[in-house]
Amino acid sequence: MPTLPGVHLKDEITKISQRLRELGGAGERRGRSDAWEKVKLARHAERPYTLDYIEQMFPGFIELRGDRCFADDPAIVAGLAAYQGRTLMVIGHQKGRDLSSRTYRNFGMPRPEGYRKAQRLMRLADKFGIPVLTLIDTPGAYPGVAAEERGQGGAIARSLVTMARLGVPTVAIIIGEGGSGGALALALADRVMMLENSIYSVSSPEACASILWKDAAEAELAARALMLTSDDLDELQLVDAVLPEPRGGAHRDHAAAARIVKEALEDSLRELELMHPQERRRERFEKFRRVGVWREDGLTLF
Amino acid sequence: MPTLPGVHLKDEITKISQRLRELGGAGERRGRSDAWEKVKLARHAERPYTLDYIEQMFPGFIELRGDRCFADDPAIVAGLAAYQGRTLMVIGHQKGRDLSSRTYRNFGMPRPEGYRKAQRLMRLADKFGIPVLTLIDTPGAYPGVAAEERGQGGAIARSLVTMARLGVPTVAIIIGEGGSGGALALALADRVMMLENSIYSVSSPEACASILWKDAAEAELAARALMLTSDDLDELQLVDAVLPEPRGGAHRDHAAAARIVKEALEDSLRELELMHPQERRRERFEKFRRVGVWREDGLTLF
Amino acid sequence: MAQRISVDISRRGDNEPDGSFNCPACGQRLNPGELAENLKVCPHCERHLSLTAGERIGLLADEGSWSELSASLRSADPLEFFDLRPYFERIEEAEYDTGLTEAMLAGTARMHKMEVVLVVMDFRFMGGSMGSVVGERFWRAVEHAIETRFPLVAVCASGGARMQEGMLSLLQMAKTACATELLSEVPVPFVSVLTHPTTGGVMASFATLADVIMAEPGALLCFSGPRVIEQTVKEKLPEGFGRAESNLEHGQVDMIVPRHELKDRLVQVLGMLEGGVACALQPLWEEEAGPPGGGGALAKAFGRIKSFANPSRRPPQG
Amino acid sequence: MAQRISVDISRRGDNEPDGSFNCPACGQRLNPGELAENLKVCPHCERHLSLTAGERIGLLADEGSWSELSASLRSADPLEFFDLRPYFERIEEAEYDTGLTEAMLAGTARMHKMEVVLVVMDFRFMGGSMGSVVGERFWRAVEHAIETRFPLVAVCASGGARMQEGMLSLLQMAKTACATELLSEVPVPFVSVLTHPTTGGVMASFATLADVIMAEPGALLCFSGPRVIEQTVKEKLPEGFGRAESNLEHGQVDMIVPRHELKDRLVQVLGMLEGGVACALQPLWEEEAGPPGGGGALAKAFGRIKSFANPSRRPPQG
Ligand SMILES: [Zn+2]
Ligand SMILES: [Zn+2]
Repeated sequence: MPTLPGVHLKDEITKISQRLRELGGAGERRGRSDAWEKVKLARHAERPYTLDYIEQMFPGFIELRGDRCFADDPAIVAGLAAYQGRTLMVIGHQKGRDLSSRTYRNFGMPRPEGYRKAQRLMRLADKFGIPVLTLIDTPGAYPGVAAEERGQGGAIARSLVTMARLGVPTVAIIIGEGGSGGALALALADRVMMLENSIYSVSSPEACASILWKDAAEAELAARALMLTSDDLDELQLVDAVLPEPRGGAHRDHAAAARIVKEALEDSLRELELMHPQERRRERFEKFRRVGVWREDGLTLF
Repeated sequence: MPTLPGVHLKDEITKISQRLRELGGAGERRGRSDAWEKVKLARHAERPYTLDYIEQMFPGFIELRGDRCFADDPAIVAGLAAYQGRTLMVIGHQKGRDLSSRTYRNFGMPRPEGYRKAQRLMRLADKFGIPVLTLIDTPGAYPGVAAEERGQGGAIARSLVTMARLGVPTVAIIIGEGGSGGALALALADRVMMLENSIYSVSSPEACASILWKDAAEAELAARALMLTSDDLDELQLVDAVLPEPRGGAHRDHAAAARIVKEALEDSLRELELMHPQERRRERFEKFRRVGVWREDGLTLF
Repeated sequence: MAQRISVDISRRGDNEPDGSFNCPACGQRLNPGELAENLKVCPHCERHLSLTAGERIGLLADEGSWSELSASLRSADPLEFFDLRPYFERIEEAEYDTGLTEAMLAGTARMHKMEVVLVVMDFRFMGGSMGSVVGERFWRAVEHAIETRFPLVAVCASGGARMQEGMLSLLQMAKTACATELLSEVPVPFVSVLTHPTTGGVMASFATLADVIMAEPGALLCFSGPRVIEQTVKEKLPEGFGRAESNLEHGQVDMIVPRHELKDRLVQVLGMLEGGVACALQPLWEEEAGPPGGGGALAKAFGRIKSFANPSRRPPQG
Repeated sequence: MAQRISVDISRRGDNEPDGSFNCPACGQRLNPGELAENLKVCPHCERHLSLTAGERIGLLADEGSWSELSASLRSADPLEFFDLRPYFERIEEAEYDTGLTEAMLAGTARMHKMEVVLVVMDFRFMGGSMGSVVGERFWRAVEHAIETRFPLVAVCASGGARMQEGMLSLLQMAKTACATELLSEVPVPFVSVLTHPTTGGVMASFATLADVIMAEPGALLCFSGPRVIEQTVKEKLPEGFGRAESNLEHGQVDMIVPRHELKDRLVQVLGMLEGGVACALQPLWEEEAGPPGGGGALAKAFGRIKSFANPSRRPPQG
């Protein structure tokens, strides 16, 4: 059974808020006090990116490109990987490391064609029974005029249903910045995991601060409030696992980080591959169906 | 049973060439001598276009637009029509009549987004069991740089497989100019019919002449050689039926032309709706599988 | 056709004692009574002013046919979110100001006698933001549509995900997308109506996953809003950026429907998607004796129409 | 890796007695022997000169593994087509010049021991145009691939539909598209290789319907060719219009593969699509004891690999 995100059980009602209050004030909670540190680590310029993991884990990687409609989007890298006697479809956001690669990769911010490439290749993977691994690391979808005109919203939405439909096992790992809808578009998976120092957020702390505090400088405050660290999301039961990083952070040892990701992937596939496609699909729907915390008839359900 | 285009029967071998030779020289054949007249009629500026048929046949037509990717292509009109107690998805090329509408409609020459809109709406029709009617009238796909860059070839190819896959009944009627791949993209249907004065051609006579005769002025000659009239295609058994036009041609009486198209549509649907989706699909594949004339082991098969 | 709405004037402050105020688009003086008569479309410039959820239901639902679903759901505060004010305070204020329980209402209604499941968003409720309750109400609305086979209409107006619920909000995109996929499998027709403004997470989930997408004239429809684009990538916005008209040209919506035609158009489209002519406006099937053939799509369509035209239609058994 | 091809010099006229000629791209003098050594890639400028069907088979198929299918098919002349010369005369000339029976050869072959169905087009045969025989050979190749479960590789080079067969040619687009759809249903992996030039009907049918699309560097790949665009719509063509590199940037092909890497890359991709690591170059599965889990995709993958790695693989029964 997969971990249940935001479990919704009428007969086992626990008040998260109460428990949290017992654990201390908002600022003191486990995971919250160091939120800004985590944001900085998640964005660390030497943190391993998707292509670094690919290099470490999948020597025979063959990149597949293009959405067949408009362009190839270098902000998303995708392709076939030979791995432990099986094939994987690996799809991930790719930030650049130096100035020119950052520009080329658009800082890891996909345009609609990036999501459409991902959808095309997920359908290809599904056709041949190839499990899908997504590596998530983006500030968010690119907020540009032309990207909007080409249907950024619809492209993300269709990524979500494409992932919902897949019969093959899907594993999503947030390796750095899990920024908003641009990240979620690749994360509707059977298993969603976060590296210890990654973040996963409804909005960047800066954007949140400028909207709610009317001051982008309050980003630190926003980072704590948003509950975006791996501990926070583990506590909210919105991820299936948090993967510990090498001492000091993934940027200190790319090879070790890759080994951790690899193990998590293998464990997940070992479980998922024993299930029937319909069973995986059903559990996937159940899992995302249960996401949410609300009150009903005076009770808080989550 | 549908008419078999280019029937391929080993045990009933007929030599088309021989039969044709008996009927007289190439120039004298039925259907060939007036090929150029037909080309002119098919392109007649007052010939009813897709929107004219829609106006006559489907008063409650609701246009649906857009490919959800890049643009809405006005060279292809598509939408839902309420018709005799059922719903139809009507999709057709639309030429313009005056200068501004011709420009707006790009003279009926679709760009990739036109084909993608058609594909989207055919899938929508398939989802709800709605039969598809296509009305074909285009000089061809638009030969422009940007259209090529957005994947004109792939867009047409995917229209073909989309139509091949459909479970719902599909009827294609060539109402004017059936120009090359741009026309075929909407014509992979259970029933393919031509209006008497329409043409359906692998290439425009002008383009053919400039390639083969190195002289576009030889278009008349090319028109005869290409066998592009409804009689020619009937003879080659590449269409299921030829629909007679009102006296003088469809442009003389739009209402009468619409009645003829309507009857043909009804007759086709009456047959097709009695079949199981898989049966329709199987016959559709069989039909297009058999297209071709070749020699094998010294025999001409067709 | 002569649908009316009773305008609920929650706008406070700058309007005159008689309730009149200036059109935000053309500046002309607008009188609430006349405006309600014109469905809150400015008679001078055709600007479609925002409707509240109640007004929208009044516009679309046959009189007395609205019945709310999931009404007892209320937001919780799982993150104990506190920016300048606590989340609960903001919710209470929104409830007080709007008389609503959340940014989305879900229910069943009849539209020209056609039974539908109708969800309606209200931008006044915390910017129409999508949190756990919106997602859960949408999911239950879909479940109800699947059980009853009533088509689903979603009228959207949203600023995006509700930040105060953090990732729980973002994941409502995944949740509502899964819901639309379930609808597709049946299939039950689903039409979305995008009204001013629909942005962010809603645009990137159920709003753009409908079978047919309608937009109100002039509505701003985008994922990243104009301000974000200007601030983040310093791009100059073209005239009409992100508006319904631009979306239509760029292939993102099927049609733009003026408000006074919306109900008729919805019924027509839903009826056609149901497999036959089904709208009360064009009951062509009554002129027909019955299906001429035997089985096939035609008969199926007729079957659908019958159950549909019958006001006593009930959920299919089993 | 050190694949060789035996160049067949059918080019007549402007070359020197020793067979040397100038590179059409950079103008450097090319010696046929050296050129063959370099797989007909200009050593000075990397221009990939066209390969004949025979050379292409020599490049891709393991030595002695090629076995032709549908070899007895020949064009008929159903339209009695006559432009400046009769169609039959053009065919006979093409047969004489190329030593081929049509613009496409179909067959089975092994590539690094992997059994494949291979179809190869030759631009010299009437511009690689697609008529009835090309369509029928493609269809039969697909049928063979479905029967044997061997993956399909299609190396394209075509000017489009063959005008001399009129609508019979155009409809080969529909026929080959249907064929790829049948492949998809099984599914059998299908990779197309687009070489210079691939245009017209082939680009608008099977060539762009492959699971993975590879292109040779510099190849012109488009539906409407540059001349048509210039003449018809008078548009100025951008630098590199329609070339493989432009297609890659515009998302139309998956990758550009230099000729000397083509065979390895094909085997890798086909092997991966078959559900597991399958290329002889990276036999990772030999390091594995066996499937760790029970059923599922992994075991399936292993099953596939086994049948695949086994040179005596036979068509599945039933
Ligand atoms: Zn106004
Ligand atoms: Zn050179």
